[in-house]
Amino acid sequence: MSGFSLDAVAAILFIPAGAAAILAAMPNYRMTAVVNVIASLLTLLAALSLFVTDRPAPGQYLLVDDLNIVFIVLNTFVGFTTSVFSASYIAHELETGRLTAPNLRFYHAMYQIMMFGMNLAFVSNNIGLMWVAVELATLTTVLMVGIYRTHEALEAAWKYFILGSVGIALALFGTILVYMAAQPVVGEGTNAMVWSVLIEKAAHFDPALLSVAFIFLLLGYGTKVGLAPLHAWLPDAHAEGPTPISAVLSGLLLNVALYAVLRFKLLLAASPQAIGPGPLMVTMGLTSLIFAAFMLYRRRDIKRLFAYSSIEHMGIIVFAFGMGGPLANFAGLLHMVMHSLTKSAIFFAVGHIAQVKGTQKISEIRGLTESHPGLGWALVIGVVAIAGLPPLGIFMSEFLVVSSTFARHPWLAIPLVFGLLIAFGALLLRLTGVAFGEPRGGTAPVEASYVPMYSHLALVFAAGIYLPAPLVAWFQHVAGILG
Amino acid sequence: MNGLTFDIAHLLAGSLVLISFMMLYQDRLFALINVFALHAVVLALSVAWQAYIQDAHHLYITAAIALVFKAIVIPVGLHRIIQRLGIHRDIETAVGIGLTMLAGIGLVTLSMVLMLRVTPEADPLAREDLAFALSIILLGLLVMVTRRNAVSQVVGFMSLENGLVLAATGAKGMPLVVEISVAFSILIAFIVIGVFLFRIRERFDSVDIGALDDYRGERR
Amino acid sequence: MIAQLAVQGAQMLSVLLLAPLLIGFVRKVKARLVRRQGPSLIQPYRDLVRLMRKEVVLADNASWLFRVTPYLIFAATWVAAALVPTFATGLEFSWTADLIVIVALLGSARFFQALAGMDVGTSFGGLGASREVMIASLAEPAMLLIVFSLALLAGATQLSTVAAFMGSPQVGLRVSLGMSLIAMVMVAIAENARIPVDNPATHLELTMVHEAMILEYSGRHLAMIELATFLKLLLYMSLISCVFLPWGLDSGGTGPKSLAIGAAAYLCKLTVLAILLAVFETAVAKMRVFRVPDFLGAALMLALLGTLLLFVSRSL
Amino acid sequence: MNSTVPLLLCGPAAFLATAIMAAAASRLAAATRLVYGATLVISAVLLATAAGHLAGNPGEASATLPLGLPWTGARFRLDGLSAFFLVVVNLGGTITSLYGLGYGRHESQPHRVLPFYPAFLAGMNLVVLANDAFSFLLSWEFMSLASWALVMAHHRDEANRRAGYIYLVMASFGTMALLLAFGLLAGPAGTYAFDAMRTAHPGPFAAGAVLVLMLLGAGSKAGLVPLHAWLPLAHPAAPSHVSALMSGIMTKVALYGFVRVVFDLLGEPAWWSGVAVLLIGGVTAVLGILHALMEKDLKRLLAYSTIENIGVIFASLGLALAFKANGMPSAAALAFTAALFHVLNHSFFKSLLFFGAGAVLTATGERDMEKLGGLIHRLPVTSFVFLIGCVSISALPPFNGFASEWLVFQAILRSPELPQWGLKVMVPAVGGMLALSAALAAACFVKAFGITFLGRARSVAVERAHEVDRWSLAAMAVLAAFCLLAGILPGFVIDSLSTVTLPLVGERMPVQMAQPWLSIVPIAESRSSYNGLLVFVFITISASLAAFFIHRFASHALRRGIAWGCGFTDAVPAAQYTAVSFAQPIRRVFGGFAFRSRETVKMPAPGALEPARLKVEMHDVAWEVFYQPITGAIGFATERLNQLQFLTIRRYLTLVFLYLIILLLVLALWP
Repeated sequence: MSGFSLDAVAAILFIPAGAAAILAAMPNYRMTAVVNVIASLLTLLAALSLFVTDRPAPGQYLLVDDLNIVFIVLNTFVGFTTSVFSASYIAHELETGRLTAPNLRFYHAMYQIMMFGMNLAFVSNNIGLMWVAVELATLTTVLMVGIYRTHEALEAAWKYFILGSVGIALALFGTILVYMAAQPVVGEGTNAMVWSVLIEKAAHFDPALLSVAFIFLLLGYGTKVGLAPLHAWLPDAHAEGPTPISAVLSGLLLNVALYAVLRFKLLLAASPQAIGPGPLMVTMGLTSLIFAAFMLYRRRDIKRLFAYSSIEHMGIIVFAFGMGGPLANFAGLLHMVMHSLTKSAIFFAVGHIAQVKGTQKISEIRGLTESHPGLGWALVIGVVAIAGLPPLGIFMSEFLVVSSTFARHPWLAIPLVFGLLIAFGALLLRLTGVAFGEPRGGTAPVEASYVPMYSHLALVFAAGIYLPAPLVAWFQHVAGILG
Repeated sequence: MNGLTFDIAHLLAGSLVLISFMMLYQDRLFALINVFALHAVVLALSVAWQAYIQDAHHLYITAAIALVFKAIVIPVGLHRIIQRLGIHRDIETAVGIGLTMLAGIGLVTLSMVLMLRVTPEADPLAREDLAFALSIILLGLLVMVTRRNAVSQVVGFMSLENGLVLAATGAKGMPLVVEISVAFSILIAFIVIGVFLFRIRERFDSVDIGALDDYRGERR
Repeated sequence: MIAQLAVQGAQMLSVLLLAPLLIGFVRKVKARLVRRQGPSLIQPYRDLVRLMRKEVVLADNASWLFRVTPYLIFAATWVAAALVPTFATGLEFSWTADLIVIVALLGSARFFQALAGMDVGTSFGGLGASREVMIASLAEPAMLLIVFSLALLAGATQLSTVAAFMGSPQVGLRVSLGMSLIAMVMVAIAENARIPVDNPATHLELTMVHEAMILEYSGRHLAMIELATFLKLLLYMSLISCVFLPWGLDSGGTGPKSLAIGAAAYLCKLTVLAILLAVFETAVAKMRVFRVPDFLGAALMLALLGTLLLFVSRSL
Repeated sequence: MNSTVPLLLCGPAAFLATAIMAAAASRLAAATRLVYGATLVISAVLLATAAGHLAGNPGEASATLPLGLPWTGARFRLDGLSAFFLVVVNLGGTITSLYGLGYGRHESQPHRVLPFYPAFLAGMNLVVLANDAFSFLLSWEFMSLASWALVMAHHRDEANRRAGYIYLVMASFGTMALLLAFGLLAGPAGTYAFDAMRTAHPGPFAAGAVLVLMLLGAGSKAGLVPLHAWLPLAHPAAPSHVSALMSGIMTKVALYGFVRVVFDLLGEPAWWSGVAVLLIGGVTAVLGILHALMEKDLKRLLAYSTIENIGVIFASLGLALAFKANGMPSAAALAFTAALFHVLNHSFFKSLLFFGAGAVLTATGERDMEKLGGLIHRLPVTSFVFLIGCVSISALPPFNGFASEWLVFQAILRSPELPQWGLKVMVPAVGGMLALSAALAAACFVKAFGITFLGRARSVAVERAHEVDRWSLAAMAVLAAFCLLAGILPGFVIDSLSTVTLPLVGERMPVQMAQPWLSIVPIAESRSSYNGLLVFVFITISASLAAFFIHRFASHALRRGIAWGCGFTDAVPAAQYTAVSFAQPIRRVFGGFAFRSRETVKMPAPGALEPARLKVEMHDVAWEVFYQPITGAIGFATERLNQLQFLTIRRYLTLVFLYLIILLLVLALWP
């Protein structure tokens, strides 16, 4: 009955959990960093093994299907690379004394708990369990955002926490409503919360209840996705937390929430009389895109800048999924993966840059390609990628989204293109300032960990010109599932 | 089911909504907290009643949690904090009381309209409960939105959680995991909020978020 | 074939020899109009020969371009003049270039003249050059528009064909043709630096355009340029005559008799035009340099109007 | 024959390999020679292959790689059009690399040029070869990206950074327009292969939309007014040989995109499409050259004149469209051939002129004409070839510029046969515009050559100048030779273009090489004919005859003396006419409407000692009308929205709350 046979899924869950326990107990912070990396690596391997091992039958609590494997593998991979990056980043933080050894114990333990929460959210087959997992992940990140204990950090964490917990409440109410809708059909008890059961019977649910439920879920999880106007926590949380956390927030946590939204979108799509989720998502997506695009112009803090660009891209992704159809869904999935990789790579670079320059103020960073070519060009490539220029992966997804949208609903494509151009202008403007010109700020050489960022960028580049056939088949299959 | 049980449940839920309105009306911290305690008590009663009529015994636990934590521990704790921070002064409500009340009435009607669209086949108790729960949640949000003071916002948040509990208990046979998680989230919420209040106390002299506003990230 | 070549050669030589005479004639008439005796008709030839004999005084920093230019100008103008039917159409080489090419050849002559004007680096040269190109920038499009309206009418830019068409009865009287004629006359005046656009006789630097450009030239170089200028006037006169007064033109290969007629007719046309020019020049005064654009703009408008009116008055 | 495309694809691959190698080894001393040598060889091979295909005319060849868009694959195809533009691109590439061998040595930061130069070439080649929307756009944007990197090569200069910024923003604007166009052509099913688009003909409305989008997309890259704003900034900012590539070649690639879609994929055009293209072309030509006339920066002047030539080409493309739409294939073939011929010619003389500007830059370190002058004594060879370039671009016989413009005029003269009155009347008017722009071009390049190379030196930098290296001179000499050859043997070019015109407009121009004396006859000898060769011969003969007679019979005496200064001797070089003063008469004529220019003279009172001052103010109308409002609007919007960054948590909560209420209301009102 319970899906807890000792298999890959269990490994994905238990490795982080166990690691968290160990890390919480370990005094030596150098060791903790190493353990952190190792644990993340093991999780990644376990996740990869999901492809080969036969999947457990969907239980009441756990489920592995084509949809979430994509998310899990992406999640664990970025989790791993981020842990590598964070090892070098944290070392520097210790030297500068911004963090202390106890902080680090806490930090690493939290890191693993967060990974646990996110993996759990992905594999859970029970909407209640999924909710719990998402909230667990959120709360851990809240604590980590506040870790520097500066005014700004505390304010950011506080904001994040208040808005987050409102989101929690709304999402929970939505979940309850879904249960209420399912209960008459499926019958009382846990079954009425089991995803795989719900999706089968969704057609017979009460449409009115489902509609209300979806609105609450969209707002609740949408808060985590960072869709405007629910985004307020996101920029500050990115800007004030430690950079690895910013990377994880943008690269992973947003995806977790997005995944939840997608699941419920499927549920709603299965019930014809309920309101169509598409228009809602398209509206929210466009709003976020255009809003974030304009907000990019006045940013002075480099991390906040890229946080807003995350909002922008989440907008695009939600828009794509809202459009639906094989092309748009394919594009949405691709865009999500590419964005996770690129954005985390950018944050890796930005983290080191902020460390060498000793500031996050854009106006105080100049001529990076000359003073720190490694970091500077990484940033250039990253921004070029995130701006959707070829030959990098995001170009392909934007190509598909825009062209397919214009062919179907021209009046939707115009604001989309408009937002993309506005955002492009802003990003390029900042990039020109930061990467070129007379070098300014600290020019000390940095012992950066180039491997994570450049491996991400290499992947993005490869995806831009060549997608291996099995991956494409997989994505197309998943796109088919998403309808 | 006989009408009486239904009426009692209905009565309790309705009184919860009423108490939410009282919260809206309060503009003093202590009074607000007391009203909230009352809110929690009534919630506990209604949960218990639900446990009785559904004879789902695990719901008694929820009722107990509600009674102990929300009706006693938290109010007391909040009293402490308020004294420690020395903010007995009035809550400067952002919006006028009258307007708030009007908005509240509007919210209640909205939630009624929404829930009454639900097909009557779903058992009426659940339906009414949901209607009330939704209005309580919205009112809780309204409290959070219309208060400037962090403590009162926390109170509003918790009344919102009460609405959730009401909804959850109204749902027949909803697995325990959810109530636990509700209680859990409230617990975590409270702890973390407490931690934050403490920290913020360290840094600033008041919990008034207005004080925080001076530290907005981009303003320099 | 040989006969054709002979005619062609005769044409080339004749324009070369006639050009100074034409100038002399115009001067003579002008002098007479103001009751002066005036120089003799062959004075221009004497001037040329005298210039040939004189030594060349070259500015210190004059470059090779400065010394090559006179020959280029002369050659371009001469070739252009040789391509315009004077007394006979359908000459051997008439198909090597059409009206557009002729205009362009004159353009290249002007191009190099302006460059030469700037070569020495005195302010006069630059002044002349800049004014010259300003005038040209209006005169050339006007000329091309005239070519358009003729070509649209005759369905060809080939001068022989145009002349034949204009000679044929099917032309009739047309508004647009009149406009083209007026425009072409105005362009011709501007191109040849005649009053009122420019005064060939002046040497007051601030008012001159053409003379300012060649201010630095002397001796044989100046002779070449002068000859080219004479040729240009002849060219425009024969152009006007062969397009708008296409009577008596020999249509090629029809024996010496018709050739003789053509030649006679040609001489008459030249005389008439020369007298008209002289009268006009004595009648009007030179205008300020910055009035010239208005003058040429009028020509441009007329030409454009003529082109557009073609479609309206096609039925006429 | 299918082996051609893979062979051609090896070229870009080799370019990219070179780029990677350059990125790795760019700090080495020998890197410059290696990279440019490699690109020289590669593009020469590509050139030979493409030329062979164009001459041999073996039809089409195509290949598909398992890259790019998964279910479409990266498709490549070689037909007449691609072959012709491959010739243009790689001819430019070859000669530019030759020039780079010398010029590159003066590069201060080779590691910012060498890696991107081959990438740029690769991008341009791929665009021309691509046969599906995705690979096309990918290569297109890659080309822009590489050229952007080259513009940013000297990034310490604020102006260059600004140029690069505007350039890339405009480029991606264009790409978005193209993207939308392809979206329309591909349809909801997403058939991105060109072959599929060719068969599926869009409705009239969609076709019109595609045309407009192509004008925006390709036009912004080619520099159509008013989308040209980036061009005069970006082209001069790059190192000169790259400027030559951008101005001479990349704009042509943009034209290729336009032709490929509008003439090939879009099917039968509507007659009004010709109107739009014609009009824009004419306006672009006139405004472009007027801007060029007002410039005193040599490279900017050249960039603006590029805009003019693009205008000419677009005008004749519009003519071809109009003819094609009205079922006049022979006339369409004439106009189309004229356009392509001008494409080739412009790539010749514009590269030549930019090389010359680069030579001047290396010799003197100056781009500002007001500081140059008298270079004809210092750089004899450069000045000579530059003169040839100027003559060619001014459309003077017997050089190539004239040949193509002559063809354009011939095409215009076919307009009476058009049925639509609008076109009947408009075509000659546009012809007038083109004539005007040609005359202004002559004026402009009299100024360019006269101020830069003639007269007396205006700065010490000029007195220290020396002739540039042999590589550069060789490159320029080759181009000058091409200018002359294409001018005196136009028939050869026209005939080799038949491969291109036949499939696209369904007709070709009559065979020219068969004509007696190698003259060209577009329609019939009785109508019009031109023989560049004979004109050239005549001019040479008569010039040398004259020279011979003079030296045989006239005096040889020659004396050097000081120039006549009207009695005022040894005037300082500053007394010469400057670029600005040279343009002043024309500014007074056209400046009023083109630049809203105003001149104010401050004349001191009689007897006062201070100098009189002339103040000229000019406006870039396009910039003020189209760009400033946009930037202003964005600024306003950001200012307003930026407030949302500074709200209190309560306000944010209010936002969430209101959003929730709105959604619930929507739901409540949901039917």
